Amino acid sequence: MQHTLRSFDIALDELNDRIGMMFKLVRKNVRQCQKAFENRDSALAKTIIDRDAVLNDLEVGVDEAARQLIVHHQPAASDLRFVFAATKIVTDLERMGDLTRNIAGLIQQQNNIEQLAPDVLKSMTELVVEQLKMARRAFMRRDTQLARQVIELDNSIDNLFINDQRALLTHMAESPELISTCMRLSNILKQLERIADHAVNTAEMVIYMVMGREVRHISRQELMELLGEDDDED
Amino acid sequence: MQHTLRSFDIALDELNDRIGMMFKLVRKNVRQCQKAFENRDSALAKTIIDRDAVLNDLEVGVDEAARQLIVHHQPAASDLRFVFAATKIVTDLERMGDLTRNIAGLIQQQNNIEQLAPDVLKSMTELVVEQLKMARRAFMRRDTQLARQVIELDNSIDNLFINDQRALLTHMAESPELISTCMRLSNILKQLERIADHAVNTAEMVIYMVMGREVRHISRQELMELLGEDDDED
Amino acid sequence: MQTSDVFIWLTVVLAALGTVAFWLCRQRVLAAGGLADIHSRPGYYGWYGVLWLLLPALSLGLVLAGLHLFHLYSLSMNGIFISCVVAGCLGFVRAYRLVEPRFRARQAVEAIVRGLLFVAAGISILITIGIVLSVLFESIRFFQVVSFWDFVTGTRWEPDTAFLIGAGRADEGVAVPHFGSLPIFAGTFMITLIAMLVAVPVGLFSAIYMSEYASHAWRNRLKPMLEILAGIPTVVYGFFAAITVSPLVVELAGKFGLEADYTNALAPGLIMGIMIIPFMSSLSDDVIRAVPQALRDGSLALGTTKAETIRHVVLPAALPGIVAAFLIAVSRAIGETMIVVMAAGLRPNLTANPLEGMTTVTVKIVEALTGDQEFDSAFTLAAFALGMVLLLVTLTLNIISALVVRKFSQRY
Amino acid sequence: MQSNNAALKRRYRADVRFRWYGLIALGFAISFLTFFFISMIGKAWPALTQAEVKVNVHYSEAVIHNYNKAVGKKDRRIVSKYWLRGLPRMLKAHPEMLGTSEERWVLAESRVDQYLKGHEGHGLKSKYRKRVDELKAAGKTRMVFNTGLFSHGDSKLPEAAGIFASAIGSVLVLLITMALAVPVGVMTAIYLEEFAPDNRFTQTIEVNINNLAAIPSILYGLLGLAIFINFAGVPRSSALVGGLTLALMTLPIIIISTRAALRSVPESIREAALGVGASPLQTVWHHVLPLAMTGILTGSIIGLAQAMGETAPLLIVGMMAYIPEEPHSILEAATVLPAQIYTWSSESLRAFEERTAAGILVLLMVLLSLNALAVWMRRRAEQSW
Amino acid sequence: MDNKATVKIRIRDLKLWYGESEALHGITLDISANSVTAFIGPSGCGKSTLLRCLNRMNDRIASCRVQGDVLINDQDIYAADVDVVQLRTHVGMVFQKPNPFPKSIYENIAYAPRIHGLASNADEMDVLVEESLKKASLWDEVKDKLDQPGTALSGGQQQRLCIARTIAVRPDIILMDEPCSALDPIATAKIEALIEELKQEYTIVIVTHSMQQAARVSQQTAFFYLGDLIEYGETGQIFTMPKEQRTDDYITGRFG
Amino acid sequence: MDNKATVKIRIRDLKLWYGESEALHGITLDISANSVTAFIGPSGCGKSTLLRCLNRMNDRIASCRVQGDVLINDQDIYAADVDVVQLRTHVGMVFQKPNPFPKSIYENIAYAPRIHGLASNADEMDVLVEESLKKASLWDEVKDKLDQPGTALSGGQQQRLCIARTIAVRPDIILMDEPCSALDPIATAKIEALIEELKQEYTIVIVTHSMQQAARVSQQTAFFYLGDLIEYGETGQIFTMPKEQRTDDYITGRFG
Ligand SMILES: Nc1ncnc2c1ncn2[C@@H]1O[C@H](COP(=O)(O)OP(=O)(O)OP(=O)(O)O)[C@@H](O)[C@H]1O
Ligand SMILES: Nc1ncnc2c1ncn2[C@@H]1O[C@H](COP(=O)(O)OP(=O)(O)OP(=O)(O)O)[C@@H](O)[C@H]1O
Ligand SMILES: [Mg+2]
Ligand SMILES: [Mg+2]
Ligand SMILES: O=P([O-])([O-])[O-]
Repeated sequence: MQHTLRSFDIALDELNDRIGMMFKLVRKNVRQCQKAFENRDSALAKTIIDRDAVLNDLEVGVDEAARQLIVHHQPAASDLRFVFAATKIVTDLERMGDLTRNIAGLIQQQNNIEQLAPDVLKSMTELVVEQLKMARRAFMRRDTQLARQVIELDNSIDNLFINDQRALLTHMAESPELISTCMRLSNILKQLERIADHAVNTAEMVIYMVMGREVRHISRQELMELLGEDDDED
Repeated sequence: MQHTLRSFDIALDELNDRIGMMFKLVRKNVRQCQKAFENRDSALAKTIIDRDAVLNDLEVGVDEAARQLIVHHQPAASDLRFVFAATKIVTDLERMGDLTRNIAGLIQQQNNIEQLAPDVLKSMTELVVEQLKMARRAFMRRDTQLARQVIELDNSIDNLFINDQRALLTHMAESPELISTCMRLSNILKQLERIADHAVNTAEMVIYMVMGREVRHISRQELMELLGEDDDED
Repeated sequence: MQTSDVFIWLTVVLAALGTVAFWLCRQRVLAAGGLADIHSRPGYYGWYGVLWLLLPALSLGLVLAGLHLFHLYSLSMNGIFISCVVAGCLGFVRAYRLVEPRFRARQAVEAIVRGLLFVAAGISILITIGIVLSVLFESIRFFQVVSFWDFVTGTRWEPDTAFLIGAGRADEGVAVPHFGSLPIFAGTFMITLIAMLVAVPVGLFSAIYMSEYASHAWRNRLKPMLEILAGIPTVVYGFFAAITVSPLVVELAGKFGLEADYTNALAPGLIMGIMIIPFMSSLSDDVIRAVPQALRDGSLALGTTKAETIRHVVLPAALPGIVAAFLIAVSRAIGETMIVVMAAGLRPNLTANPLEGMTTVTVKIVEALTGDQEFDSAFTLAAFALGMVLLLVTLTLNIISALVVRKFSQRY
Repeated sequence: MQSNNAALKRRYRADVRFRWYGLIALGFAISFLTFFFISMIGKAWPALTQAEVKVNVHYSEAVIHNYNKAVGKKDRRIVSKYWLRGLPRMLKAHPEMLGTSEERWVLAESRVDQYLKGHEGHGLKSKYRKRVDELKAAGKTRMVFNTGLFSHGDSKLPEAAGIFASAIGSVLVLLITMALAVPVGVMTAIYLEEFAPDNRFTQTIEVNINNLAAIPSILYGLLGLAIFINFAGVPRSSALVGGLTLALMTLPIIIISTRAALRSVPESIREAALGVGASPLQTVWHHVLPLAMTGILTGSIIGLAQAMGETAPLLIVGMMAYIPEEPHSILEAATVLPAQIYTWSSESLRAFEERTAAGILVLLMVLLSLNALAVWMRRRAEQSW
Repeated sequence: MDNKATVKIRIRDLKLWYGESEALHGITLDISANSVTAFIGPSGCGKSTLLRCLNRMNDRIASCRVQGDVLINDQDIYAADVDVVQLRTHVGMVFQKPNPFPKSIYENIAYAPRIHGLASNADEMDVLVEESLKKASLWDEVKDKLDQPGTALSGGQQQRLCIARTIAVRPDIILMDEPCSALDPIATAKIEALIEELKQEYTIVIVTHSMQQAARVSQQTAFFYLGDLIEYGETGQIFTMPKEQRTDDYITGRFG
Repeated sequence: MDNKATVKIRIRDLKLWYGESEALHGITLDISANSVTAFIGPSGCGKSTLLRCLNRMNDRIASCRVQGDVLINDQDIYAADVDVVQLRTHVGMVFQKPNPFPKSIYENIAYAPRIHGLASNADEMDVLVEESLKKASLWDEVKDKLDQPGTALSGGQQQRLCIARTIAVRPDIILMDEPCSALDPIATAKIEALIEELKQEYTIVIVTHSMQQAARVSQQTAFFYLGDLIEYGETGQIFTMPKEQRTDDYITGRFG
C-alpha cells in the first residue's frame, strides 16, 4: 500500500533503487574483473578502479538518504526495518566495491596469473556473479527464499575457495618462482570469497527486513528452520 | 544537557556503553592474539574464538537497541547522528571481532610461525592496540582530534604491513618449505591490517557523529583541513 | 396558635431536633466502628437522621395545610404542630435504628435528595397543566354559549349585554351580544407590527454595533444601558405612552394635517417596540458573539471587509438565533398587557390606520376580569377564550423558535 | 496591492455605512432613554414637595363630631380633608388640647398644591384661588418635603396618597415569590441539568419550562384567578395569591437562568470531581453549585425584579383594589407598587399624575438597583472564569 | 523492578453499545501492573470508550450498555455490589484538557482526600498534599504559591496538578485520555517524564493519538481499529515488527 | 521544479510589540517561493505572531505595533498605501481549528471569489469551485454533496475545505497556523500530503508544534526562541546538523 505522504514513498523508492543500482555495479565489477583478468586488460581494470568512487558516493548518499528519511518521516515497523537494512546493506556493498577494486589492482600487477588457473577464477566469478544476482533480486523482491539460496550458495563458494587455495599452495611449493604471482592469485580469490561473504550479509539483512528476525549469527540450521525446510527442494 | 525523558538518556548511555565494551573486547582479543602467538597458547586462542559469540551478540544487541531507540524516541540532530554512527561502528567492531577470531584460528594451526618474525607481529599488534585504544577514546569522548590520530596512525600500520609483507615474500622465495607457514603469517598480518582499517572506519564515524560531516571517502588532505591543520602539532 | 406562630414554632423545634438527630446518628456510627470501618463519612449518617426527621414532619404539614386550605378537613393549629413533630420523631427513630457502620449512608442520603429534586422538577409540569386546564375549562364553557366560528370570524365585538344574559335577564329584550374577535386580533397584530418595526432594526443594529464595532469598554457600558429598557416595568411604559407619547403623536399628526385619536395604536406600538429593543439586541448580541471568532478570522483572511464579513458570514451564522430572538420578541409584543391597557383604546376597531384607536386581546382580558361581573357570564368567559388563543399563539411561536434553534444549533 | 480600484472603494464605503447604521440604532435607543428619564423626573419632581398653609385651628368640642369646624369657612376647601378627618381621633387621644386654638401649618388641599406649584389644570376654583393668593402674600404658604408620599397608604385625596401600603404589599408578595420560586426553581434546574436521565419525561419538562417562560404574564393571572381564587379559595387581592401567581411566573425564569449557570460550569469540572471519586451529589454540591452561584443569584435577582415590576397578572387576581392600609398578613387584601401606579394613573385629578410619576421613580430606582446588582454580579462572575 | 508482570486489569470479551450501535466488539486484554499501556488507533476506534470502561466513567452516558467482564485485581468492576465512587478512587483518571478545580492549588489536592477522609487533621493533610505534589514533580514549582488558584498555572503545570490530585487519593491505576494533546512539546515531554516516573508505583493506561508518544512512554501497546483490538504486545515489538498488516499500515502511515 | 529558489517574502529586522512587551526582537528571514517553510519553537516564542504579520492579521489586535520591513514580492506590506483587504487575498491563511463557514460546501468556496468578483457568471464560478476543491484534494470526496453544509464534514475534510476556500481567491502565499493540531493522525497525513502538492504552486509558511511534522513537510525550517530567530536553514540540515546548540537541544528534547 502507498503511504499517505507521497514524498515518503518517493524517498523509500529512491533508497531502494540506489541499493539495487549498487548491487548491479558490484556485479558488473566482478564480471569485468574476470574479463580484465582473462584479457590482461589493464584499461578495464582501471575502469573498475575508477568506478569505486561511484560506489563510494552511492554509499554515502544512501546513508544520508536513510538519515533524512528517519528525520523526515520517522519510519516505524516495516519501513524502519527497510531503512535499517539499507544502511547495513550499503556498507556491505561499498565493501564489495572495495574488494573488486582490490582485485582490479591485483590484475593490473598481473604477470601471467591467468595462465596459472584461468578456470579457477572463472568458476569462482561465475558463482559470485550468480550469487550477487540472487542477492539483488532477493532484496528488490523482499524474497526470503532467494536470500536463503544466496546463503546456501556461499557454501559452494567457500568449498571452491578452499580447494583453489590448496591447489595454489601446492603450486607455490612446486614452483617458488611463482610465489608472488600465486599470492596475488590467492589474494584475488580471497577477495572474491569476501565478496560472497558480504553478499551473504546482505541476504541476511533482507531476511531481517522481511521477517523482522535477526539471522546474522545464527546457525545455518536455525536459519533453515526459520525459512521453512520444505521449500528446500525446488 | 539531559533529555527531559530519562529513559532516552538511559537508552543512549546503554548504547554508548555497549560500543565502548565492544572496543575493549576487540582490543583484548588483539592483545591476546599476540600472547597466544608468542606462547603457542592454543587454549588462549580458543578463548578468543569463543569470545566472538559475545561480540556477535553485542552487535545484534546494539543494532536492536538502536532500532528501539529510533522507534521509541525519534532521535534527531546530535542524537540521530550518534545512533546512526553506533549502527555503523558496531558493524566494524563485529568485523574486527571476526578478524581476531580468524587470527586465533591461524594461530591454532601455527607451526613455528612465531620464530619467523616474532617482532613483526609484536610491533604491528602494538600499533593496532594503540589505535584501538585511541579509537575507543575518540568515540567515548566525542574527540575528533583523537579520531584524526587514529586515521593518521593507519598510515604507519599500512607501511609496516607492506614492509612485513615484502619481507615475507622474500622469505618464502628463499625457503619454499615455509610457504604455507609464511602464508599464514602473512594472513595474520593482513587481518591486523584489516582491523586497523576498520578502526579507521570507526574514527570516521566518530568525526561524522561530532561534526555532522561524512568523511568516509574524502582525501586525507580534505580531512585534515576539516579538522584544522593547526592542531596537527601536538 | 396563629398560623404564623405554627410556622415559627415548627421551624424552631425542627431545627433543634435536627441538630440533636444529626449528632445522635453521627455518634452512633462512630461508636460502632472506627473511621476506617464505616462505609461513609460520619456526617452522612447525621444527615440521614436529619432528613428522616424533616421529611415526614414537613410532608405531613403540607398535606394537613392543603386539606385545611381546601376546606376538606381541618385540624387545629396545635394539632397540626403536634402531629408534625410526632411524625418527624417516628421517622428519626426508624433512621436511627438503621445506622451502623456497614450502612451506606451516603447512598441513602443521596437517594433522598435526588428524590426531592425530582419532585421539584415535577412542579413545572403541574403549572403547565394548571394553566392549560384553567384556560381550557373556562374556554369550553364559553364556546358552549358562543359558536367558535363566530368567535373567530366575527367582526363585531359587542359583548356588553352578555352579563345581563348571564344574570338571567335575556328575556328583557336586550341586544344580542357579539363575540367576533377579528377586530381585536387585528388590533393586536397592528400594534405588534408597529412594535417590531421599531424593535427589529434598532435592536439588531445595536447588537451588531456592540458586538462587532464597539470596543470592549464601550460594549460594557452600552449593554447595561440597553438592558435598562428591559428593566422598566411595563406599567411605567404604559404611563409614559399614555401621558407623553400619545399626545405627542396627536400633535405631530395634526401638524401633518392628519387626525389621530388619543388612544391611537402608534403610541403604544412605538413604546412597545422600544420596550422590546433589549430583547432583540441582547439575544442577538449573544448569538452574534457566540459566532466563533475563527469564522471572522477565516473570512477576513480571505480579503473581505468587516461589513462583508458581518453580512455574509456572521449574520447568516447567527441567523437561527436572531430568528429565535425575533419570535420571542413577537410573542412578548402579543402578550404585552399594561402598555396597551393604559395607552391603547378599548374599542375594537378593524382598521389599517395606526392613528386610530384600536384594542388588543390583552386589553379585553383585563377589561373583562377587573370589573365586578360574575365570573360565569359569557363576558368574563370570553376573556378565557381570548387567553386560550393567546396561549396557543405564543406557544406556537415559542415552539417554532425552539425548532429553529435546534435545527441549526449543530452548525458550528 | 494599492487600493486604487473603484470596486474596492465601493466596498469600503459600504463598510463605513454599515457601521453608521449601528451607531444610529444605538443613538436612537439611548436618546429615548434619556428623554424618558428626563420627562419622568420632570413629572415626578413636583411630587417631592407638598404645599402647606398656615391657618387658624380651633380644637373645639364640635370638631369631634364635625371636623370641618376646626378651621374657618374660607379655609375649609384649602386645607386637606385628610388632615381634617384625622382631628377627631387626635383630640380623643389628647383631650387636654380641647378648647385650645392655634395658628399652624396644615397640609394643603391638592388643588391648592397644584395651584401653588403653578401647574396648568390645577382645578382650583377662582374664589379659593383668591384666598390662596392672600395667604401666599401673607407668607402663609410654603412647600415642604412630601413625607406623606412615603409614609401614607393610598387615598382618594391626592395630597394624602402615598406608596407605603403598596410598598409593604410588594415586599410581602416578593417574599412569598422568593420563598417559593427560588428553592423550587433551583432544585428543578439542578435535577434537570445534573441528574435527569434523557427520557421522555425529562424532555417534556424541558419543553414545558421553555414554554412557561414564553407565556404572557397575563395568562398567569388567569391561572391564579381560576385556580387559587376560584378553585382553592385563597382570598382575592391577598398577598398570598399575588405571591403564588408571581412565583409561578418567576419559576421558569429562575429555572432557565439556573440551568444556564449550571451549564456554563464546564463538563471537565464534573469529570474531574467524579474522577477523584466524588459522588454525583458531592460533585454538584462541592463544585458545580459554588461555581454557578453567582449565575443563579443573578438569575434570581432578575426574576424577582421582573416580578416586582409585574402588573398585569396582579390586576387579574384583584390586587388593584383600593387599599389605604398596609396589610398585616398574607391573607389580607393588599396592593403592590406597580398596581398602585396603575390605579393612580387612571385617576383624573391632575395631582395624581405627579404622584404616579413619583411612584414610578421610586419603583424604577429599586428595580434599577436590583438590575445593577445583577449586572455587577454577572460581570464579576465573567471575570472570575 | 522485576520483569515478570502481574496482571492488574483483565478485560474479557468486552462489548459496549451506545444505544444501538456497538462501539466495542468484544475486547480481551490483560493489562500489567506497574507499567504503561498505550491505546492507539484511528479516531473513533473506541480507545476512549474502552478507557472509560475501566473506571466506569461511561456510566454517565445513559445510552451506554456494557457486556463482558472487566476485572481489576480479580474483582469484576461491573458486578452489582461494586460502589462506583469507590472504584473511581482506586482507578484515577486524567483528562485530555487539564481541568483543575477553580480553587487554590492546595485545595485542588486536598479536596478528594477530604471527602474520603484520608487525612484526620490539617498536618496530615499538609503532608499528603506535599507528597502528592512531589510525586507529580510539581512541588518545587508551586511550593511557594499553594494558595494561588490552580487555574493560574500554565497548561503543563495544570496537567501535573491534575495528576497530583489523582495521586492524592492513592489509586492503583491511573487512566489518561490523551493527556498531552492540549500541551506544547516541552510540557508534553515533562508529562511523559512524569509518566515514566509514575509507572514505578502505578499501573498506567494511556490513550494517545501520537504514535511517537505511545512509543516513548509505553511498555505495552494496544492497537484498535473500528472497535476491535487488532494487536496487543510489547511496544518495541509493535513498532518494529507488528504481527498484523493493519497495525503495520497504521504505524507506517499507510492508512486511509 | 528548479532548485534555485526565488525569494518571495523578505523579513527585515522585524520587531513587534504587544502593548509594552516586545514579542519579536528583530527577525530577519527570507522565505523562498514554491516551497514550504516551517516555523518551530516552544510555546509563546512568537511563531504565530510572526506568521500573522505576513498578512497583517495582527492589525486586528489594537495593542499590536510593528517596526521593520516585511516585503512580499519586493513590496513593503506595511507601507501606508497598502490595502490590507487586498493583501489578504494575496496571502491566504489557514487556521488551527478548521473553521468552515456554516454554509454549503459550494458557498464556502464561492463566497470570497464572489466578493472579489473573480467569476463573472455561474458557470465560471462552478469551474472555480471545482478547480479549488480539486487542488485541495477534496473534490472526489464532496462532489456529490456540494450543497451540504461544510460543517457536516469530518475535521480533516473541513480543514481541506478551508484550504480550498483559500485557494479559490488565487493567493500567492498560504499561511498555516498549526493546521493539523486539531486533527487525528490520518487526517493530518492527508493535510500533509496536500501541502506537499500545493508547494508546486504556492509559497507555504506553516507554524507547527510538531517537530516531526515540520520535518515531514517543510523544505526550510526556522527555529524561534523567546521572540528571536535562532536558526534558519534547510530542514534536513536543521534536523540532522543544526548549527546552534539551542536548536539541537530543542530538537532532541533537551529543553526545559
Ligand atoms: N456518548 C456517545 N454516544 C454515542 N456514540 C458515542 C459516544 N461516545 C463515543 N461514541 C462513538 O463510539 C465510537 C468510539 O468512540 P471513542 O470516543 O471511544 O473513540 P476514540 O478512539 O477515543 O476516538 P478519538 O481518538 O477521536 O478520541 C465512535 O464511533 C463514537 O462516535
Ligand atoms: N493578543 C496578544 N496580546 C498580548 N500578548 C500577546 C498576544 N498574542 C500573543 N502574545 C504574546 O506574544 C508572545 C508570542 O505569542 P505567539 O502566539 O506568537 O506564540 P507562539 O509561538 O505562536 O506560541 P504557541 O506555540 O503557543 O502558539 C507570547 O508571549 C504571547 O503571550
Ligand atoms: Mg571505499
Ligand atoms: Mg478519544
Ligand atoms: O574488510 P572485510 O571485507 O574483511 O570485512
